[in-house]
Amino acid sequence: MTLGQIIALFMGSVFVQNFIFSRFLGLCPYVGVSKDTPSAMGMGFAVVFVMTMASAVTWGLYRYVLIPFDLTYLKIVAFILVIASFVQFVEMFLKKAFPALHRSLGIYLPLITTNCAVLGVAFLNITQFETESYGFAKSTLQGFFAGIGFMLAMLIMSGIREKLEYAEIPEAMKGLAIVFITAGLISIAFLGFSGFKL
Amino acid sequence: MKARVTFKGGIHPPENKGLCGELSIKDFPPPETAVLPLQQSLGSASEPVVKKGDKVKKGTLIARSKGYISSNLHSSVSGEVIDIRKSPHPLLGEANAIIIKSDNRDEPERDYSAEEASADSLSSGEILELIQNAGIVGLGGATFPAHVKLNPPADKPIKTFIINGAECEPYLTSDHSLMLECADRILKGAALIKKMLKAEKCLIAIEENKKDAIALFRQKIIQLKNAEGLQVFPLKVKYPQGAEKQLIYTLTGKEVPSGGLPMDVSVLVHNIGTVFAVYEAVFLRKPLFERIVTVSGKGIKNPANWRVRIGTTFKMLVNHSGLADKKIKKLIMGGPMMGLAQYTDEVPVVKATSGILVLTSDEAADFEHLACIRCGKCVSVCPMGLMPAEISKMVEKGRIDTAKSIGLMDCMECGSCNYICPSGTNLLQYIKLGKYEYLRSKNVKR
Amino acid sequence: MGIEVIIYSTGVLLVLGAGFGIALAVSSKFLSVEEDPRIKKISDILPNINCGACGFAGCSSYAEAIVTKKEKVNLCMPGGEKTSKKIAGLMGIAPDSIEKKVALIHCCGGGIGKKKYDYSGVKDCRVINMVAGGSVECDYGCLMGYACLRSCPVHAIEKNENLMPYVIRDKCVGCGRCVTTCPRNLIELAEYGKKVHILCSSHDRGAEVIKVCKVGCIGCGKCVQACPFNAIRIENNLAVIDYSKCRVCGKCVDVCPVKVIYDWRKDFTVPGKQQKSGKKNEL
Amino acid sequence: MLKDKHLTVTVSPHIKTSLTTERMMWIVSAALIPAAGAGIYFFGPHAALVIAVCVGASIITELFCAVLMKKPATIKDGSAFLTGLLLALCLPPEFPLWMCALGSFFSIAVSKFAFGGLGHNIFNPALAGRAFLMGAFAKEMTTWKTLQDFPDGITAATPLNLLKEQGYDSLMKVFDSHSHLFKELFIGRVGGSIGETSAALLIIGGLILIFARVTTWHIPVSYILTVIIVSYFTGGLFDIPFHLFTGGLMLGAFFMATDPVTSPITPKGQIIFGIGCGLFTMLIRIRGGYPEGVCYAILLMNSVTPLIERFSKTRIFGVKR
Amino acid sequence: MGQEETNNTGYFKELSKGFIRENPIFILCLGLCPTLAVSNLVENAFGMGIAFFFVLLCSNITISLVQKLIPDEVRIPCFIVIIAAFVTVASLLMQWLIPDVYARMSLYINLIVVNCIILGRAEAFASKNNVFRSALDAVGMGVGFTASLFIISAIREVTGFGTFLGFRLIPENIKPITIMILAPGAFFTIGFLMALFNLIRIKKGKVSK
Repeated sequence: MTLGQIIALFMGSVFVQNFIFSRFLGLCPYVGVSKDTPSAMGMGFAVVFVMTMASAVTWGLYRYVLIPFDLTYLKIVAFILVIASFVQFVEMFLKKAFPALHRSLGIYLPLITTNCAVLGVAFLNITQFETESYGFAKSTLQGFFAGIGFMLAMLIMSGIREKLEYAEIPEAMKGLAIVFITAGLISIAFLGFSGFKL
Repeated sequence: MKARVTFKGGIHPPENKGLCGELSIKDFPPPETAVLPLQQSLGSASEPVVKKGDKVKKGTLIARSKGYISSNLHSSVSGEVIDIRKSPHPLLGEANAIIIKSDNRDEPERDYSAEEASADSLSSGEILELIQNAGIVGLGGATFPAHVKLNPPADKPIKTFIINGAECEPYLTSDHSLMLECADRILKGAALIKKMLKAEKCLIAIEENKKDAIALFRQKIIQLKNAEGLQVFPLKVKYPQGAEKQLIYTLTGKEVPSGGLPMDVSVLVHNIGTVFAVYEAVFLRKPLFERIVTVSGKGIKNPANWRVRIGTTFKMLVNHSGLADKKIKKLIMGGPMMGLAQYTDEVPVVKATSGILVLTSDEAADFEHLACIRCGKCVSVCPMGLMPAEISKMVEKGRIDTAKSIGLMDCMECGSCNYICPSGTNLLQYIKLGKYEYLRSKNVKR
Repeated sequence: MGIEVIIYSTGVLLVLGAGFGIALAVSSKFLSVEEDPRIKKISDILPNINCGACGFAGCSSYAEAIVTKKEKVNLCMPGGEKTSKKIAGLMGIAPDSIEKKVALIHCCGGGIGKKKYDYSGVKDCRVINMVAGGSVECDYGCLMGYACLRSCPVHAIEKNENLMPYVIRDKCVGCGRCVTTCPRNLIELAEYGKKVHILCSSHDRGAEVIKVCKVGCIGCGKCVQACPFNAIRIENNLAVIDYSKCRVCGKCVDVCPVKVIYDWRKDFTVPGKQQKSGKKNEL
Repeated sequence: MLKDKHLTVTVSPHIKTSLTTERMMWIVSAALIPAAGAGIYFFGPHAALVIAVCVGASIITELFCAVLMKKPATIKDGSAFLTGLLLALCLPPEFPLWMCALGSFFSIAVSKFAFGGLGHNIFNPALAGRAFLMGAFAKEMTTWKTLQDFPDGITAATPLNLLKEQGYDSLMKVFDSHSHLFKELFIGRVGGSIGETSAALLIIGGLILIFARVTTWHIPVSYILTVIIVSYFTGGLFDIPFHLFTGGLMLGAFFMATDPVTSPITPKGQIIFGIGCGLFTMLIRIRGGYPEGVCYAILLMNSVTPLIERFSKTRIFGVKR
Repeated sequence: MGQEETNNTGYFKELSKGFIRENPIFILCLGLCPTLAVSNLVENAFGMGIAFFFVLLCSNITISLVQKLIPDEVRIPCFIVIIAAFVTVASLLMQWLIPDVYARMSLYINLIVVNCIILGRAEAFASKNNVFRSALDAVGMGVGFTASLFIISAIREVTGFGTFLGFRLIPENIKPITIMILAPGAFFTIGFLMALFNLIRIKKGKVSK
């Protein structure tokens, strides 16, 4: 892969087709864990890691198991299994190595299992690269960049939400309503990236 | 480390120093009844040594210091102690005070006009004792007992002694007039303190808007025989130029560490009035019972600088100066930036009173409080490099610990942020509230 | 679709499942962390309003302290007896009983007492108290800056028609935040059952009190005489009820000449209500 | 006698500056008047209508929201007026009026009052309104008006549009020479939004803001410098004045990015903010799907303002780094 | 969650709670990803709703049937496998029945497998209750979800395209607000609908006080 392609992939996954603001993937943890910046950062790193690894693992699974045996219709079951086990592993690792982080992420770590962003990137890899070559590097990078985009969105939102704690938001708007309005406004700003010539 | 042009931040409020006109000091007649609050300095209140019915003279010790940080108190009139009771206090609202009825003879305890010849040969200890006996406190407004400040621990030697003649508060001209009138004596006091501290340098810092005082001091220093290390330092006109930490930074380039004292960077700062009081205490053996007070503001008909006895009520001064025919809003002790608003004119002049201002409603306008628009002006004017808007917001929401972590306790309450805020937010009030809550929570935890 | 598809798919899934299962089992051996499941259960029981009345940073840290440090189970004021019983049951120990406590504001005159000066600035009594010793003539009176009202996590303090703050007794959870907030220390936690209270904190002499406030204790001592249980004493010009002796008979209420003794059973939900003050004087 | 007077007691300080929020808002509005006037002069009466409708709709929405939220109506602080004016200035001169009103409504109600009103909004209301209209009515937002007294054969496109869609040659065909192009750009006799065209007047307005101490130099200077540097490295010397004077850059740098509410509070943060705006503007202009990137760049930086603030705290006096 | 108390409540309550009281989208705030992604057209929303309904119902029933057999430690992976199987079935069915709708949103159909609502109901309800109650719960939740999806998509389609299920509602000469069918429109719609729900709740709370 050339550097240009990598940059194009980066821009595409992080800005143009941001998982949160244009694909609506992984919204549950997004609204759940973005209350303060440190845990948003932790969750972001976890997602980046899981997404990258999930992309790599599912690539292998799809390319060398499901396609040869003509079992592509089993992809949902197979992928979710792989990812679930993988997240379980990450969770155990965090609990052991960074207990403080694990505590602050709390109930949201298991949510990575059911984070549609992780499964979504695996499916996207298949569909996006179906026509071209379904390469290992490309899909892994896509997973990695998509994770970065997710983390960026989390960080932006956490910063804003920390600030909103001091704002006089109308009673009815409090809670998730204002989070969604904010997300809408950020996604308007991200519209600026649409139509990028890469 | 070198001297700087100025410190970061600061504001330029309208000076209004010209209100006072010529800068001569007039003597204010001794009051009929002197109200002398026992609490005149930081720390604990002094203990009365007279009782009801005792006869006292001008300069008689009437209350002795109690504890390490405390100061003596002397009668400012001759007459009879008629009561020791709670009465209005300009700083505390209400506090115990010794009330002395004057017999109109104004008899001094001893003759305070002749200079003691032996003053030059006194030892440091003797000088300190004289200062302590005279009940001298920091006259800039902080009222820290001078003998404590002039006696730094042995491991913190003082290299630079700074005399603060900045008088950056608008309206006030009491230090200015004192400098013009008593330059010789101030220099004598300065030389004495410098010798006592074994300081290498003694810098007299004066704001550039007092050109006559700068010229006068320069001229006097040239005339002086042993003027080694004595130097006049003109300062940029800016508030709060007279704040201790900012002054030290401007003059020496050193930053007093957060939570530290000037002696941590081998510097000692004293107000010009304090230096003069030290001169009087050591050379004239005169205790501190009078001081220069600016009576000004647009609500005053004839603003002037008065030499006033401690214990004179504000009412007498204000009535004597006459009230202008305007809508009067506030009575303030001190300058308009850091002074304290008074609820009654029955309060007496205390050692901390550098000025009495009567402000009209167009000078002291409060305006409608709007939401903070995060313009960042408070950040750029804060001389301590804080973010006042953020701190006050956090205090408002009860996050005292977060506020502490971004510098709540470093604030020196100069009020620059409050002055500059276009939204009319009372930033300083929230910061004060935060400090109060923080100290309180610390006490609770203990 | 033939039989081989089913065999393939089952086989693939089995292999995958078994592979990951083994990997997980192995790693869980290496990465296992012991954690007491009771901590989570206890923090589920606790009310999770994080008021801090228990003395811990929040409900979850209190839960942790109960399990790891064998902390007492009756420290949660908002949860009350029900919670402490539940936790005790979970921990397998006998619950200590706790008496429900509610906040009580020992002043009913702030709205009626005289003003010392016009205050302008942040409307918070903690700030007002710093300015020339407070804005009301009475040194022991409520400044009506409503810091207590804002500090209450359950919104149990409201303003009455004299603009005095008062506690809604049934809403109050007894966390004690207002107690530490009040700059003049006018609030204390009193047992819910003791329903007669003296609502004044002034230690000034009677004559001075009358000068500044219509509803201030003048220390006349009538209540002391009226009390059949010797539960009231005059302490530094202020009548004080000894709650351990008080039987809530209510005899002191009627004799008080300045009406600072209140009986909550007589529908005095709003202290100062019967004082018809002409104008509302908010700060 | 002082006793008879009503003394007010407050915590110090007792004096305040005369530069209030209200006055700041009106100074900004006044500084925009020349540019708005130029827009009306160049584009005709419909531009004046657009401005009037935007301002009017903004004020009405503000009133409506204030009543709905039971807050005191804050019309006289000028923020609603300013938002309306700014929004109008970045709309095309022939823009349908009902869409103007809708955009104003969005600006005030959604991007300002939903967050609690003045001082609490995260995004610049005027820009959020513009971006909303851009997303909603892309066609109308890019229909530009032909200037009456313009050299013949002019299309109705802005110079940036021309460059993006038809390339450098056609741009040069319209304006014979660089110097002619720059002159027209500077004076403002080119197609574009109402208030964006006249770079000269906008610079004058911006300087007024800085000298009146309504805003500081940090954001405009760092923004413009970044644009200069990036355009030099991507296009050479010719590109510098072109990128500076086309589109909404001057309006954005002096009036939009400096919006105090949505930009960082610390000087260091403001410089980072300006640099970010410059980078995103150039990125979108050169590579993006839209010819103009100022609006989106500022909105993007608005969204990361809290993060910038988090990492650009001031140094406390006496505390060593 | 207080599920131990549900045994005493009536069946109708079980069914109706998903409509408003525990509306999965507006109150529980679950399963937002597909809600936002496919709600630009009412047609898509219906497709999604039906697929979702099918999977939820089947998996709830299956899980409540086999709950006794599954050891506690591995229940989540088991649930996921069960759900994944039904999602596969649904996706294959849709591919066969309505291929054009499926083509537009195949990704989100596949992602039903990780939808928080389904897993949440499996975990919180179906694994603790009997088959009938679980089915009722699934029907309630499914209807609630589909109805919410329908409301959102109706708002977005009418404002964004000017049509409803393909029929033109708003005359051609009034330009539709295109942004409503883009990503920001989805966020705004759900944000304001949540605010509306909050408002109703606040109003109700005030009345009862």
